[in-house]
Amino acid sequence: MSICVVEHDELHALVQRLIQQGPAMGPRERQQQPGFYYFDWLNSADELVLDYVTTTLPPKKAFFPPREPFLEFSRTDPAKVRSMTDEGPFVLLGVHPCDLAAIEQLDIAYSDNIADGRYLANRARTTAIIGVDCWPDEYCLCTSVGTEQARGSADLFLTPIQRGYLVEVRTPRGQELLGDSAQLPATDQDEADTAQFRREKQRRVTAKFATGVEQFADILAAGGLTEVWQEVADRCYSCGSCSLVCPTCFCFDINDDINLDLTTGARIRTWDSCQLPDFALVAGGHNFRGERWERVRHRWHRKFLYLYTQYGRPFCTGCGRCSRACTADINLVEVSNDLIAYAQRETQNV
Amino acid sequence: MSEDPQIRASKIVETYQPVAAHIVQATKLTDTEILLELRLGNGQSLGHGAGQFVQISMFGVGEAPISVCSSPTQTETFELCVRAAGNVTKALHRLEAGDWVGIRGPYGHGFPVEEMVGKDILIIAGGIGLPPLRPLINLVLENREQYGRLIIVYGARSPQDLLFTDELNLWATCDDVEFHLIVEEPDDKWQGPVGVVTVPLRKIDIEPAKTLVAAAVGPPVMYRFVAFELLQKGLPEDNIYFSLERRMKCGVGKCGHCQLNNLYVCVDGPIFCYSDLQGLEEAVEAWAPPTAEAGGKRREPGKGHG
Amino acid sequence: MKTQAKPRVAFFDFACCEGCQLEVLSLEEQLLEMIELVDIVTWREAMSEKSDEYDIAFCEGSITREADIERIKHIRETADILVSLGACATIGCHNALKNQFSMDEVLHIVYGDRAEWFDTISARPITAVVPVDYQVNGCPASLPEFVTVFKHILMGKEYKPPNQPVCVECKLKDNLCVYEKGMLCLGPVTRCGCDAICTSYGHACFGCRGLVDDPNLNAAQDVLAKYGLSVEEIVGKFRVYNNWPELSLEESHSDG
Amino acid sequence: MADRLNIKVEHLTRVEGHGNIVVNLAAGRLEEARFEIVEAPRFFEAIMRGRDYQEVIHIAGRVCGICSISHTCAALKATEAAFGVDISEQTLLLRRLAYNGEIIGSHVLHVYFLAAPDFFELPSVFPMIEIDKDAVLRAMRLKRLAYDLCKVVVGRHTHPVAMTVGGFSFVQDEDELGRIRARLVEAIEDVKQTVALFKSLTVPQFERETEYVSLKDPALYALYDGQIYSSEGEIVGADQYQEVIEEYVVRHSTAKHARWHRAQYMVGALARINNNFEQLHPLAKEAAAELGLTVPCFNPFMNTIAQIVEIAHCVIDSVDLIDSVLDRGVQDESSRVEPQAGRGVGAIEAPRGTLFHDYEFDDGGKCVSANLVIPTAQNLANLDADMRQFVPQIVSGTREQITRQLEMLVRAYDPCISCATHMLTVEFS
Ligand SMILES: Cc1cc2nc3c(=O)[nH]c(=O)nc-3n(C[C@H](O)[C@H](O)[C@H](O)COP(=O)(O)OP(=O)(O)OC[C@H]3O[C@@H](n4cnc5c(N)ncnc54)[C@H](O)[C@@H]3O)c2cc1C
Ligand code: SF4
Ligand code: SF4
Ligand code: SF4
Repeated sequence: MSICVVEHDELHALVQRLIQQGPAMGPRERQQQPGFYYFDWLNSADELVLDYVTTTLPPKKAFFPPREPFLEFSRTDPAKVRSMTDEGPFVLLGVHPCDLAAIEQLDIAYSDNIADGRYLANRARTTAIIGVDCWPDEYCLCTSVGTEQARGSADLFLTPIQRGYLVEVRTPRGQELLGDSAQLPATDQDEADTAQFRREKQRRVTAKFATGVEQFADILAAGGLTEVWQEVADRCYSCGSCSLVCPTCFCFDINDDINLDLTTGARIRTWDSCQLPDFALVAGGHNFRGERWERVRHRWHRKFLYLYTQYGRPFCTGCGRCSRACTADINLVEVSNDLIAYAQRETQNV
Repeated sequence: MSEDPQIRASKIVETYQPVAAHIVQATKLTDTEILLELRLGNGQSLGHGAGQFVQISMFGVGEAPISVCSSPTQTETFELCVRAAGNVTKALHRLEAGDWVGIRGPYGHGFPVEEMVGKDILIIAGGIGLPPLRPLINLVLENREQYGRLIIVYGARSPQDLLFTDELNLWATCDDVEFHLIVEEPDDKWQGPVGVVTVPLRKIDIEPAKTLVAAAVGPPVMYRFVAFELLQKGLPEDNIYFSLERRMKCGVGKCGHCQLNNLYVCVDGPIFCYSDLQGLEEAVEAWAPPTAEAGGKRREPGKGHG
Repeated sequence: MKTQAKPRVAFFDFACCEGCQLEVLSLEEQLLEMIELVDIVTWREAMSEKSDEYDIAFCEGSITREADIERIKHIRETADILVSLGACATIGCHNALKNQFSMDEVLHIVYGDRAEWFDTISARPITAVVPVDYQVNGCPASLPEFVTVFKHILMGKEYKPPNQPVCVECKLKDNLCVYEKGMLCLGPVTRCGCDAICTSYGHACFGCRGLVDDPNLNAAQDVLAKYGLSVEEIVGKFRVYNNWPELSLEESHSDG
Repeated sequence: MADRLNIKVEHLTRVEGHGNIVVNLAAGRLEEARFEIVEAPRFFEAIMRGRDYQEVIHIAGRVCGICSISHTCAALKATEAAFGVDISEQTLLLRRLAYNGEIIGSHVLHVYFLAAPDFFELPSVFPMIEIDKDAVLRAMRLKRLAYDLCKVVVGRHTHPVAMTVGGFSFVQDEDELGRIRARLVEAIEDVKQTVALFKSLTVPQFERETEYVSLKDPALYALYDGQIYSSEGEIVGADQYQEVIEEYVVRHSTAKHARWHRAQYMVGALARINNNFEQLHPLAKEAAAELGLTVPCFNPFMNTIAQIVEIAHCVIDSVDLIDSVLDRGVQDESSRVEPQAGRGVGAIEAPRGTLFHDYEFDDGGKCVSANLVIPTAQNLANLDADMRQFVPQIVSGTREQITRQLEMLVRAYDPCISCATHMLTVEFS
């Protein structure tokens, strides 16, 4: 890995070049609601915003679309059952450290055991990722899950400094991207600026877990927290927003959509959420997670216990989207700290 | 993912692309169950193990996980027994010989057949639980000398609901099969015992240490009654295997629907060893002994809402 | 399919704005494809022919007069498959709002001393009078759902209206939640299937597709109360559409 | 001439809502000729009582599925008048654009789908596919265009989404507006073809001198705004509607009837063209000339023709409106408003004629009283009068011929009965 400095105008030109070479997705400001951002395809470098507050949906939508027809079929002809072809390669720009960590985690989960070919094929189309460092807001909890410095899947990583951006070239592909952009050597001042940025970022994170993720997993594993789960469930709509916006959630549903000829159609995969009431309902009418509090518990368990145990890292990257999205103001950090406090009270009482 | 994207892409398999399979024969077993015999269109053998399942596609309707119910030694074709439960399964009931469907799989973790060698085998089937156990029964029957006793307990709602009646007759007349049949709602002609599977189960004498149990029993609540009986008999938890069902979409441990605590029914199951399920909160309904204690605690209602 | 005669389809309307039928008419090209599959034998709004023999009946509107009850029962008897089309037919919609007054009162409010010339009964959706086989929710009926239901009927499939809130579709479309703009929205408790059309156009959801099966009204009440709404106003908001079955928010409120 | 004739057409088809035609002739004398409205009333004014203004507007649009943009706009105008809110130039342009979309859609629906089958002696538009497929496809294209225009601007044709008090909750981007503009330009050819088709058809001859009522605006062909004008020569402010228009209940109708100078008057496309012919777009005037529509025109059957002229006007006007919006550049405007106590009247030319919404709010923005006056209701007395004069002229025909011609007359008015049964006056205490 090497570092260099790229000035603002030079980066702008680089982005413009990438957009001209092929599709590029990056954070944009919402036209109707300034101050809010979303990932979308870029028409020009002017649309890309690099100092943005976390987007509504994470960038995974680039290679794991919310609704993706993946197989076309004909009811009358087996030869016409075919995977739908993907479009070509694209690049992903302006990804925050938490989302870089999330992409890495999705890669792990989807490659594990029987790999998900569909996901991997789409992911392979993502030929480059440029990450960028950011300022937290009151929902961000990256320091609690150790993702504030994540670089995972990035080819280039940018940190804003006085002179422009300090660029970490993390892969050969990253070097290739830079091409003949003017790369200035990083001075001591540039490095000091960068270090300062990171310290300041760390300092500004206010939402924090009261324990480390390992102890938190132990607390969840020990159980006996039903009272807290029920208290949360009492306020929870079961609307699924929290998991639908989560960069590390990867549950989905598969359905067939037939055309009006009643013969041809497509099989479609759609994001799903374990918080929705019918998620575990089977044909006989039995619901394996029918109670709201069981679903709430499952969300925390999956993120901080099951997948944590399986992959050695929590499946939460601290982006805070779930808390932002919850219309019932159920806050990931607050609830987690309630659980921790409850467990600590219980152990003291024993 | 530092691998070259090109190399990466070339390794990718079409996880969700079914292959065509043709219906060789469709036989109505009961009002609600049909037996489909299928042959893969690519001429290959399915190559399944006892207890594994496939994802069957009725294009335009959807996919459903169905256990393969024919013996693993039957390789030309394979069989599925389908209960009409919803849209996909009802559509499967309309199939006739010559029609085609899509098949993915086989998937899942089947029965530990090597471990079973030399043991007494106790099979407990309730209703639609028989089809996933049938490959195992057939396997044991085909290699009868490798195993000890073969005890089969099969319970159905009524005599009309009995599946594979020809085979039942065969098992009943076989000297080396101990076969117990019971129904809940007898008709005029019924001469056998009346009740649920736990009734004959209670009366069976076994040698706990050398017996291996495989069970699949219809509605989820039945599991804990069966588990209770088996534990009463002193069976070690490691010797009990259950076939479980959950909602399932992908079949490959991705979609999240079939998750049971940290386990995925589709890849870690559907055949589970009882000891692996111990202590899992979400298995409590199936596994806790039927005492008021355990059952009552779980159903505690969330304050006025549920 | 080919050897069988095409199923015969009829459209009927009761008290409503007829917007649902109009939406169906606006399918145009798709409607032409549908006509390949079925024969439309009765559609008062679009054609003069009428037939009392049909297999599939799409019924729009609410039941508001004694005579309507007989009429819908007759349709139910005649049709193999009855579909309630839109909010009026499925959940009562605005029509049932008058039920909060006595019928004498509404007649007098409107027709004054000529009130006795007219008759009216408390309004109810078709689903409250006869069993229906399929439902299309929405005000107007959501067209994607109408087409889906149409295909389900022809393929002999059951259709269960999605038991998920509008928030799901809002999220899939990457909309900014209207709460982020400081506005109220009934999306979290309202059944989706509309492709989140209102929220996609920056508007709040008014709940036209009815409540999800097990809405957490307790949560809804807490959230709306945060915006300074009284219980009465909250009930009023829900009642813009959700009037059937009677909705009792007060009871379900455990002070939280 | 038939000596004794009773005609009753129950639940007239190819109109919006339920209505019956009743004609009784005894000993060669006309005893009765009337159009009964049997649509179930829906009591809108009663249910708006006590509701928040945003809910009132939402419900107001649901009065009628076919002209919900008109109802929504009328309700918005009334509410804005009550709150003293001014709308921006862009909002006005976009509302007028959505409005044109509704008029085009409604008129195309009526002209092609409801009225045209009469000219071909067909029961519906579906068999027309065999006779004149081009016409049917053209009709679908035009209607699709109208719906898409509404969709682009307000989200949906039936029950629009994006219009709020003071502005819009969503403003479409310039590319989309540009695309729909291009389609509007292409549609001019379809409009010309429509004119050519109807030029070849014979409109029944019948005349009765009529009072025409519509809005009037000194600067524009009045649709979205204007003062109330009668062809008898009087013009008054929209908020004075109750002083000039008298509504009354009749036994045979769940919709009220209305009068002004004469015992009855007519509203709608024909009334507008009679009153405001000069302000039509030149291309629309050309269409009128082609179709033989000259003012004054007292033949109610020509209402269908007047609608075609308005389609032409609205298509071209929409192109101009989009140009104005694009010239100014699309702005994101906040539409936050503070409710205040007051009363406001919103008058607008719905596809079927002048529509009034009248609300009073308290200082929290809750509705205290509501009154809606719907075009079709205003036309009912005039329609009855036309029928009474028309029946003796056609009575020599066969029963089928008489029935068909009466149905055509009623359809020419393009009655929207669902709407009409909601016009009610309420004073809440
Ligand atoms: C491992 C496994 C093996 C099975 N083996 C058999 C078998 O041998 N014979 C048999 O008749 N049935 C079997 N089932 C149950 C069968 O899969 C369901 O009855 C079927 O999926 C219902 O689908 P449907 O479309 O007919 O019903 P719908 O109610 O229309 O199904 C709706 C959706 O719910 C899901 N779903 C509903 N019920 C179940 C369920 N029990 N399990 C998983 N997903 C469900 C499906 O994803 C389906 O798309 C098995 C299930 C599993 C998980
Ligand atoms: S977003 Fe909030 S209300 Fe919705 S399911 Fe998640 S926790 Fe519950
Ligand atoms: S759980 Fe919440 S904070 Fe964690 S990654 Fe998911 S959305 Fe972000
Ligand atoms: S806008 Fe409404 S429907 Fe959409 S996410 Fe927010 S609360 Fe849910």
